[in-house]
Amino acid sequence: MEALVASAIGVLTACGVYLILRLRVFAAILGISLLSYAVNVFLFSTGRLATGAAPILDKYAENPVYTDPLPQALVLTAIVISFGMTAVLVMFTLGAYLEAGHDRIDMDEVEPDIDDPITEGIALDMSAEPAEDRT
Amino acid sequence: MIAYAVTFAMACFGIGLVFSLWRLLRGPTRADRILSLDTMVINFIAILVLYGVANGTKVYFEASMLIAMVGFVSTVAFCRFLLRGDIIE
Amino acid sequence: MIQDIIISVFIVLGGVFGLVGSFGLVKLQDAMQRLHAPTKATTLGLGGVLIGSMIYFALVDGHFSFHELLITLFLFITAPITAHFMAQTYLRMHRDEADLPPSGRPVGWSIYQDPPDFSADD
Amino acid sequence: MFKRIFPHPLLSLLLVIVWTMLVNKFTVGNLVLGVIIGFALPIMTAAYWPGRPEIKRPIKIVGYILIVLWDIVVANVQVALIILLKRHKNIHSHWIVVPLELTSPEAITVLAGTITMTPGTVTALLSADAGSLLVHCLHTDDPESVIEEIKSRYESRLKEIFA
Amino acid sequence: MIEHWIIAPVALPAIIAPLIGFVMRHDITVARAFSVAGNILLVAIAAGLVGLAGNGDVYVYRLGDWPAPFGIVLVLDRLSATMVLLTTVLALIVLMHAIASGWDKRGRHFHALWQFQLMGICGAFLTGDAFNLFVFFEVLLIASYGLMVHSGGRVRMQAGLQYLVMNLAGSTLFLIALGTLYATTGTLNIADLSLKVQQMNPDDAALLRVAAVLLLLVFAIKAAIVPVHFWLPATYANAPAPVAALFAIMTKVGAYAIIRIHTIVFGPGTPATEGLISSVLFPAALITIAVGAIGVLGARRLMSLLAYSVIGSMGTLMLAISVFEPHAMTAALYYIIHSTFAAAALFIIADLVVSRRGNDILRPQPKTLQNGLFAALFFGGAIAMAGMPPLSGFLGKLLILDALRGPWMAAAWIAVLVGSLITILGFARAGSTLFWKCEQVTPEEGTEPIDSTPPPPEASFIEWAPAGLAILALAALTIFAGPAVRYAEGGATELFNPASYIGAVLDPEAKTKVFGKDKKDDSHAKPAKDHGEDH
Amino acid sequence: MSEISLLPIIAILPFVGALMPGIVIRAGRNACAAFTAAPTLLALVMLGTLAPSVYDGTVYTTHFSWIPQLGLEASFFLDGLGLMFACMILGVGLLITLYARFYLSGDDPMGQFYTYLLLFQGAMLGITLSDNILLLLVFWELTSLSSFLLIGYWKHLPEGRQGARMALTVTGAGGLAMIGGMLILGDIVGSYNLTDILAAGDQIKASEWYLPALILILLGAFTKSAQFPFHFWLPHAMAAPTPVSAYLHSATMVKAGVFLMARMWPALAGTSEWFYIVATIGLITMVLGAVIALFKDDLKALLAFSTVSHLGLLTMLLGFGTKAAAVAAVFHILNHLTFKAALFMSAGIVDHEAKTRDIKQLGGLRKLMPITATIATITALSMAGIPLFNGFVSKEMMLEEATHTVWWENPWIVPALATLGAVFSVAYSLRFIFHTFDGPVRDDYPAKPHDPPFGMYASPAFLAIFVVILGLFPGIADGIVGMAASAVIGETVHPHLALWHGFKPALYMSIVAIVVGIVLLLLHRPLDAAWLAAPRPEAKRLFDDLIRGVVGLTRRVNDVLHNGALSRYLAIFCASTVAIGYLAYSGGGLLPATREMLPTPPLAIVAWALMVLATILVVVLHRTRFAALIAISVIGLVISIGFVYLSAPDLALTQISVETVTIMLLLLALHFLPKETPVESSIGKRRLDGLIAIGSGLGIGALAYAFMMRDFSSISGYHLANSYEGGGGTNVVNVILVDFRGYDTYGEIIVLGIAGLAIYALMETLLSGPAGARLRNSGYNNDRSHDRHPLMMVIAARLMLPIAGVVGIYIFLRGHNEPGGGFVAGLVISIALLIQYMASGFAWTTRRQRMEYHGLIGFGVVIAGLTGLGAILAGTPFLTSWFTYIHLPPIEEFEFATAALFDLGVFLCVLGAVMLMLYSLSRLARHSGETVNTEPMDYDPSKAPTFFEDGYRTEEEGR
Ligand code: NA
Ligand code: NA
Repeated sequence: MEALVASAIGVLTACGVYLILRLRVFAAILGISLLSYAVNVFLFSTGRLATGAAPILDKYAENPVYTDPLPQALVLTAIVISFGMTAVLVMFTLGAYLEAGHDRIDMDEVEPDIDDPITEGIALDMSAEPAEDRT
Repeated sequence: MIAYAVTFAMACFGIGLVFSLWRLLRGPTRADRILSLDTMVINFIAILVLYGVANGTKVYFEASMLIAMVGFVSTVAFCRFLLRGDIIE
Repeated sequence: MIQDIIISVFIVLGGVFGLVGSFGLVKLQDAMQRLHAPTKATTLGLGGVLIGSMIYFALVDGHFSFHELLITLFLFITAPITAHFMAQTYLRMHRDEADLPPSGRPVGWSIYQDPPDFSADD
Repeated sequence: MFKRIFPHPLLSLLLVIVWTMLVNKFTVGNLVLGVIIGFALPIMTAAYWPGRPEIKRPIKIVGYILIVLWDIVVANVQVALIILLKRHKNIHSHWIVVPLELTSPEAITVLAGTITMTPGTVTALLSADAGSLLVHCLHTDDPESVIEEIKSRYESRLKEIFA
Repeated sequence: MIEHWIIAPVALPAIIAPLIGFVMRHDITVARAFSVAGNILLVAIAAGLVGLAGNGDVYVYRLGDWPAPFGIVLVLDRLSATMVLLTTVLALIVLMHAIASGWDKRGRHFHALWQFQLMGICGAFLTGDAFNLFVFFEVLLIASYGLMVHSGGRVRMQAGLQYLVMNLAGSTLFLIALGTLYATTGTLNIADLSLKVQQMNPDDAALLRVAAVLLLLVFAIKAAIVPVHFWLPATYANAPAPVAALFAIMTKVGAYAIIRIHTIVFGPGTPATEGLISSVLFPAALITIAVGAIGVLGARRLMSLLAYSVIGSMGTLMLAISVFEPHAMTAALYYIIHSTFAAAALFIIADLVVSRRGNDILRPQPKTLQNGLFAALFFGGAIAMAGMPPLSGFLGKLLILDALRGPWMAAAWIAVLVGSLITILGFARAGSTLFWKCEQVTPEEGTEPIDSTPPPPEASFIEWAPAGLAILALAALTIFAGPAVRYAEGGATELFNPASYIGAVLDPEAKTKVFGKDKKDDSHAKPAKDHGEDH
Repeated sequence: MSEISLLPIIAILPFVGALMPGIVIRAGRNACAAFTAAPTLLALVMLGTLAPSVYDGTVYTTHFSWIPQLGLEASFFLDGLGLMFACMILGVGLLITLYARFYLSGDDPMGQFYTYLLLFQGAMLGITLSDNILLLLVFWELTSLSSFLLIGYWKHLPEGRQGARMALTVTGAGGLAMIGGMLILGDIVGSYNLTDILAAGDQIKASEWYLPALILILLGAFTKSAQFPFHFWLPHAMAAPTPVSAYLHSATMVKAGVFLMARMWPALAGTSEWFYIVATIGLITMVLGAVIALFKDDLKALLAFSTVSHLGLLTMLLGFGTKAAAVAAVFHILNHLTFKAALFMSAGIVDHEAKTRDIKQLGGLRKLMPITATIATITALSMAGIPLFNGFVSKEMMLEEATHTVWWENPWIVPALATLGAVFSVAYSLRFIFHTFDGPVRDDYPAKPHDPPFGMYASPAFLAIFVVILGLFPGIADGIVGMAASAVIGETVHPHLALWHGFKPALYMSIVAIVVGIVLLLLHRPLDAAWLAAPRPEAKRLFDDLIRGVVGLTRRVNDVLHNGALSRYLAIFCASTVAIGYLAYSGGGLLPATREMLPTPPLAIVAWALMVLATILVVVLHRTRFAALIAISVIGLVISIGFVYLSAPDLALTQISVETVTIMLLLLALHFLPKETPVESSIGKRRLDGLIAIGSGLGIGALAYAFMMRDFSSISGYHLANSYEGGGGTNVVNVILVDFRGYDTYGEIIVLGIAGLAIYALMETLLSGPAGARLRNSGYNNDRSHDRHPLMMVIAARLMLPIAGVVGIYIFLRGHNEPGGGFVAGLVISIALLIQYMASGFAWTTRRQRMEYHGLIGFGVVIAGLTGLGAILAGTPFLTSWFTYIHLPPIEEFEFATAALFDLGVFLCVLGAVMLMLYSLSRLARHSGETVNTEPMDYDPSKAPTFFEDGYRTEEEGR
């Protein structure tokens, strides 16, 4: 089981890292999501794995075994925080897209000699998903 | 006997997961992918319930219920996205 | 023993239906056909498992539990809606209204046509 | 006045039942709490449910549910057999159009849901004026009889239940 | 009772912020009044805390009344008290600028985010728990994201997005590091971590060492150390000016965390990580100085120039930290205070200038009103940042150079001194372009300001007073360098003798300095119930 | 007033005085000058009261603590050398103040000028009076800064700005080197006090750090005193107004280096290193400066190179390391001050009156401005080293010392070069006199020259008198030179300065210098032509090219390094994380695993495969974004199930509900964003990224595997043991969240609240800016479903909302003991509301909205906070929970815990934040110009007319 979990963390991380290195913000959002999955599982696994040992006290159980509750609490906090962050990220992505007219992650210009006025003629694509070929 | 039944049913739903996965990867339409996700949700709920039976515990009930609820919401949202583009309008 | 058998039967039947539903997802060739399999067979499969579980906890564990009923209720409310939406999605993306039988009404099917406007009458 | 306090009495009842099923334990405390919830939540959500579906014969609901449950079980076996045994070319799918006599949105929804939940048929679309249903039949050689069965077995009962 | 004030720097803004954000969000005047009043109150509280910690006592505040290491504790020592005071004073000055310049009106929720930002920073400084440090990092980060894109705009949005993504990656790494730390030690309390890490068998310390360097990297992102500094120039250069000025403290949060964690937990003499941190941090600091200095000289925009100067100052600071030695740490603590005010002063002044020039491109333009006043203020800020006398930058630099002896000396000195020279040159060129060349440019020759809006009228006293105040703070830091260094020395000594810190946090008997008691001998004991009764 | 406290007052007076000019300038230019002169005069008078005892050998010291930890003290001391320099600085300062009053035009901001002047004067004075080398460094750098301001005083002149920057660069660089040297010196001696250091000469010279310290300190001195090869800045500093040049380049700034060498003489001089570095550089500078000076046509440039030459002379003398040379140096310092300051001021007068300083445009001024000509002639003759003027005396002494000097076993090279320097010195001095003042009166001066008012020539005239007196009776300077030289050498000397030294080689050398000098002047025209034709490095161009090159390079570095490519920043971040992590890992050991692996059921492998394939699918499909989102959902689902399996039901609940809301947010955003994007990165970048990604994945996976296979002991045993008794709950995770670590949760909900606020604020900003305009102008295409608010969905939502509400309440109430809690409950309610929003749309639902989302967040945060503060009122720390069991018949006993109140805060905050986020995102879409619905569903058949075969009729009609 540990090997499965560890390899899952590895795959999530690798794919997440690959995606955050792409040039479009949405890929980065996907990457960040994968990374936060990875990190949540990683953090969770620091309490070591156990089955059938949920940390919910049961006075009827004989010799109850409970898994480490602390990492779970930490992961909960981490999940919530990364949710907030993702939400902000999504909004920033929209903001940058609406302002700049593209969703490239790299900046247009870092040290502009002249701060050009915003490029005109940005067409927003707010349509529904394009229909696939109708058969 | 129940243990065998549970194992059998788990295997069934596990294979069901594999089938759904195949549909997820294969597509070909986006509706198919949504459908496969929806099927996975149901398979997983079944597996959770079976797991509860296997362990004689009800700790997993809330999870099953919530998964059923959010599975619905995601499916609808995905569909609405494809249908209208804007899921809340 | 009998209760074990009953429980097992429900669970096994549930598994079978679940498997068949998912199998339909793979086997059926037409997207509209595929929609039938999981929305129903799998749901029924889950239903079987839930009933098995309910009996199990009632008879074997001694706690009668309605939780499974609750999940079933949930699924019964939601499954038709999801199926409906998936069908809509598939049709919008792959079928023109002309491919479908006429609605028999002055207006066509909802995803292709706006609803009749009676605002002038109100 | 009554409508303001109990905007949806049946919903209140349903919520009390749901609550009891959730806590899974019959105690006075839970019941009190359940009643409070069953009383409060419909009021809180009443704004989203303007108007109340008029239900003439609530008793008939039980009968309807039992019929549908039975149909689900029976017809599911048929679908399973179709999936398992029939080859693609032997599956004769059809689109059928079910003209509706029901006008209550709640009733239409229940009918459409019933059609979907009973195997072999899926409600795909409503007409834009909600006057007819487009139903997909997985396999039938007589579409007209399916329409007839839907109308007689479900719609007629629903017409009795809903005003 | 007095110990309850330790929670005030967190709790006060956490109450004020929602009130401003939700109750007063339609009335900017009331929001301003509340924000300023809250900030003044915070300064007073922070000053009290500095006094409290001044004699070397370590105060521990047990949140939820749970004993360490099981609950979360706040720890007030000289270092954390100083950082809180620094934060609040800085924030007050910058807040005055934000209000005087009207920046706070250019978007929504400025004051609420501002208060939350303060809460996050103070929380990060006060906490004695590693995971809680993460939480407050996130609080301060998310508030900073909001502030960063305050008032919007294309370049700012893009820069804000980059800032956000970079820090999200950093937060992810933070969790990985914390997870590894917990997985190897089984604890999260900093004092307890210190004990556990000291006992760690060096032959089994590979994972712990990874945790140590990953944490370092996380903090290095905040502190803008090469090679994870890349986010800073675009962020600082494009943030709203008051926010950039407040961000002067943000890099210090990273520095603080390195100081706290990598001295108390992984400090010198730890068998498992001996020499590891220095060997990574020292070369990074050297390169950071170079990158900062090069950036200053090569910058084409005033805001970028200031941003690079911040990087350079962080490099210098990190150089002092990286040797993990009390004298150098003393110097580092002094330099932290200095460089915070210097950066803030410069960003405020730059805002005064830029708002009147219409842009921040370093190119001659016709001179603006009050050229001389702004030139004088800029000169003050620049010499402070570049480390020229008479302001505290020079003293800070001397302190650091004086402390960096031994094998570090040659490389460190060359980096600091050459870096200073290049920085001085960069500032001189920029100042000359901004304030001197304009004397020769007539309006026709100059480039048209981008903003076609008429330039603002002459800055009133209230508008330039915050900039003056920041410079005055630097002057005070120069004149009272003796007491300041003594306080810093006390803080540094505490860091390298963590026994008192650890003792205060973990020893339940240390009642005189520790606030909060064990649950067990609690007078208001909770009813002891047979657990599971209501199952 | 006690003498001890006078020193710091003297040192601080100019700085205090620097505040005055800016204030009194409004009272007029005379007042301004007077108020500038006043502190100088006062300081001079104070110094005068101390002078007699210093003359008698008393050394005054005062001491103030500044940074004792560093060894930086505000210590001042006054000895002979300091007194001489201080008097020079203040005295010339007074003269310059007077001169500048008349020199500056009405357009020049005089207040600024005097402020800078006093700042500079204070810095110089500080250098001479410091008894602490760190303090000396402070003043040293201050001279660089204040001279930068003075040189750049005429901001409108590019030469002024460039000259100022050049001076700052060169002297600043030297100053920084000197910091290093001084710190080493302090390290060797163990003190930064000058008195200690001067007393520890032997220790210093014996130290292995002697040479580095010497070189670094000399770098400071040489740059400041414009020694070769750093001499080039000085002529360019001539762009400053003449009073500045006269002050900086005669008595003060450039003398600082010489002063420093003199000051450090006991500590550093006397070694062969000292000799070969200092004397050689001085010699080269002296000759080079003199040669160049001859070919300068600008009066001030000529004087500047002459200054370079004379500074070289002084440096050389100090470099000789002999007592006699030191005496000569001290005397020449004094002499140079007198004639050079006067010469600069004369040149300034010429410039001021004739409006040109170009020798080639001048000549014949003797008749037009006789007073100026007289002053200039006297002082220039002194500069030439002509007998009867003071320059002759000290130059004789220099030549005398040169004859005694053996350089690299060569006895004639120093005297020969010294003579050569003297030759050129004579030549350029005479050129200054003859080519400016002699010859016929011209008619093409840019302005008609005449002598200036008395105030303007008073200062140079005063100095010229000194030149003559000291030239005729050098003995009167015995005392002061002896006093200063004693301080330099460190032991008492009694020099006997005389006009006539007898027939010594120096005399012959002087004669040769004068004769050959005159010859050179006569040959000036051909020599000048040859000089101009000869290739020679143009220092200014080289420097400019260097700076331009460096700036260009830094720009390129900036552009390349910080090019705004976040993808690359992140790649570097990831790669360095992996590398540094591996570095740390490989440096420590790892003992063998201690845990058995858990069994792996086949279903787990299926789930694993599902997740891994979905993850890979995300990567493969990341350009077709919708499909990627579905794959993301699958991952979230598997992870939730995994959490359930691995005993973490709370995590599963949270994960799955957060997951859903996140997907909603992403779908809302995806609505605006491009649906698909092309392949943009090159194959190389993709490969490299892939490599980095695989490295990161392997690293993290291996890390996780390593610790999962090893046992550890955790503090969480305490939480398990105390959760029920101390926290009142059986769900330990929840008790940790709301009690043990409630403070974390407090922070966490605040993060969410801030997220809601930030998103809302950004939305408002966007809508009010250009983005909003663009949004309003953009339209939907019509290729989308016409089913906006489907009937079935609306009906389902009506049922789901209250049921989900019940579930939410249940999850909230059970949280303390069973999986659940405020957070999940908040999300459940949010999701239920979301269903409502999806069904009936934003506008319709919002109109019926009774909740104020801002208020919910605020209320939640405040409730949580107040719960925490309530504990303080009870005398316990923030967030201390309290619980009790309440029994209300017939209802069974139930628990009341403040932790539940806290959890309520969590619930409200989560609900508010999530809804505010969704609200903000969907409000953006509202602005796209769509109409909004006024009815909950597209078409309500029960309210509409019924359809009959002939059309629609109302129900009544139908019946
Ligand atoms: Na059906
Ligand atoms: Na429609």
